[in-house]
Amino acid sequence: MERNEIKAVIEGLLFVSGDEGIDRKQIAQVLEIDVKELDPFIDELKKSYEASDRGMSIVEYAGSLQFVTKPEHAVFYERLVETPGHSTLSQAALETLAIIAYKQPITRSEIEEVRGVKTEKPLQTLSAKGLVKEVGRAEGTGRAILYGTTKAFLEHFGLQSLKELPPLPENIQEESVEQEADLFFSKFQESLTVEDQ
Amino acid sequence: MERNEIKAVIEGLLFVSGDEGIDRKQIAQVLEIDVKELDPFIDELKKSYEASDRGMSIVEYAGSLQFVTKPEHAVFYERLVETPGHSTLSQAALETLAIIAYKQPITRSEIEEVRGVKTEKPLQTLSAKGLVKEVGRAEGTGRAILYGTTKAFLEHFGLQSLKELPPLPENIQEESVEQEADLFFSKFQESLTVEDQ
Amino acid sequence: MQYSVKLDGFEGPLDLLLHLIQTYEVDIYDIPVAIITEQYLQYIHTMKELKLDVASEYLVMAATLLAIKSKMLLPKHEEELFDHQMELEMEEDPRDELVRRLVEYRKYKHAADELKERESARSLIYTRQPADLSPFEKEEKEKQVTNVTLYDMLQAMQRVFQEKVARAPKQTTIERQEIPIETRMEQIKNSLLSVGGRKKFTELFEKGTKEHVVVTFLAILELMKVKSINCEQKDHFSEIYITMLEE
Repeated sequence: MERNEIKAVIEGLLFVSGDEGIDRKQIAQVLEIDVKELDPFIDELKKSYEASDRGMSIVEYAGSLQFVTKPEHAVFYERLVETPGHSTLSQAALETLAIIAYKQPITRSEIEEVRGVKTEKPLQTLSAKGLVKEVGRAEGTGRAILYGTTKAFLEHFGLQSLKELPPLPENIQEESVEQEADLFFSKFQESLTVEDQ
Repeated sequence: MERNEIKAVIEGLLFVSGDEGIDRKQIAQVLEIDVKELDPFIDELKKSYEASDRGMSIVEYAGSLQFVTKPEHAVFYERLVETPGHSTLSQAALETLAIIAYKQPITRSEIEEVRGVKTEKPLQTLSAKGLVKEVGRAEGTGRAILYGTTKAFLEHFGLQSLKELPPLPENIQEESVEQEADLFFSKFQESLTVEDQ
Repeated sequence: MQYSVKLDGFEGPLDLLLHLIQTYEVDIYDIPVAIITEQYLQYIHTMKELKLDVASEYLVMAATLLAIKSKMLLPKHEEELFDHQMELEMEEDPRDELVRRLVEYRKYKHAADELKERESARSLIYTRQPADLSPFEKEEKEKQVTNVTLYDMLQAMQRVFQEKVARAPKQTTIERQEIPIETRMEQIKNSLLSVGGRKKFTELFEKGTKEHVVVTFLAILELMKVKSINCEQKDHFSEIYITMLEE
């Protein structure tokens, strides 16, 4: 693999892994190179982002690398948040809200199971905005907090009650049907190959 | 404002906007400069990302600028399990979408007339995926829902605007296309013929 | 056995007709109605054999085809009463409406293919979700939520499930026990032999799992192909019997 390509893919990996970040081991796995070989590339990339004409920098928290915006540009992001048309809930918060709305009462670990990622921050945001609240405690050990939506949630979305939530799209189930169809065809093609032998 | 800073903030804005993208007007508002002044900066940024050691490129879909990874690196990102692949649409959904894209605004019964089959489910799928939406009501009795494509449609197919849709072919010379279904049926019919003997 | 899944591979009667026109390499503007109708009906018949749900649209089209066919067979001698020139200008070809629909449908089918290509090109590029900008919100703004609709939330839910599906395969495929078709073919032959070489088709599908049904069905097709078994059915919709053939 060429040096330039390695550099480019590391940059792309940092970009696609978003707020979750990515650790060195994962990067090395994707590139199929040794973790130790990564260091000079990452150092070089970090350095190139330090320049004053660059908008992000690379930080490493708990072994996880990620792009973050630069503190000196904070004022611009504050303005962005205020521009008309900017949605005030992050995608993560929206997803979390949707899951709570449809599956309440629900614990944080159950939400995380559906989303596949940590959900602490979105839950904080939603609580701060008064859209979700603690509605009780789960049975059993730990007695985890159960979350549900609030009256403000209903008001915001113009709903009389939770019953007015639109039904979940059917194609959420459709995905599994398609997998079955795939199974069928892969089997079928397999049988064709057998026949050719 | 310094040139370097403008460049840096544009990069940062593209980064934080992710797949939602950001349009030139918003960027100009955040920077408090005139939209026309942006062009050289955006061009410069685009160009710097074209280098072979860069992982992203800047594209413009539906009037929004966004960072995307480069297609030639797709194989590496696929190795990251957590990254969801683009879900692809079924044939029924694609046909329905094609009819809506070219004939919008259009009612469901008009779509069904072209396709010759019921189109309720594909329409539901497309709405749920946010690729089509209700754009009004037809005149006359029943006041049927009129459907049109959305911004997400443009994004899904990487189009800048509806004008970029290829013209509809007037006369098609179809080369013989082998279909899985055909293989299937010929197998089955063959077996029926065997049985008839 | 309900395989109304996309097994038939056709998007409706028009799609099936286009397929036949292509297969028999006939001119769409001059369709040999008799041949196409016959083939069309055979497909419908096959679908029924497979106990597929044949949507009513297919049957409506079958009726249309038969109507066109009979119109085209109308006795020619009546036409002699008219001036030949007149007739060419006046008389409408009974196929016209169908041809118009087929040509129209074909345009969009083609457009759908183009979209599909674009979609797969698009699938090679990756992006990221917008960053969480809540740290940049001013305190007093924190309570406010604007520009978010129910529709956005539904979209978000959709996305969650898509991602869940995208994550899923790595966890599930390993635990599935695959039955090789060859194994199932042997099993079917043995089970036929054990009852004297003849069995009801439906008896081979006793184990209800989807994979078992699929594999069994494919094994039967394969056995027919290599002429190890024979299938017979007395009347439409009656029981199909599988018989072992001499090896």
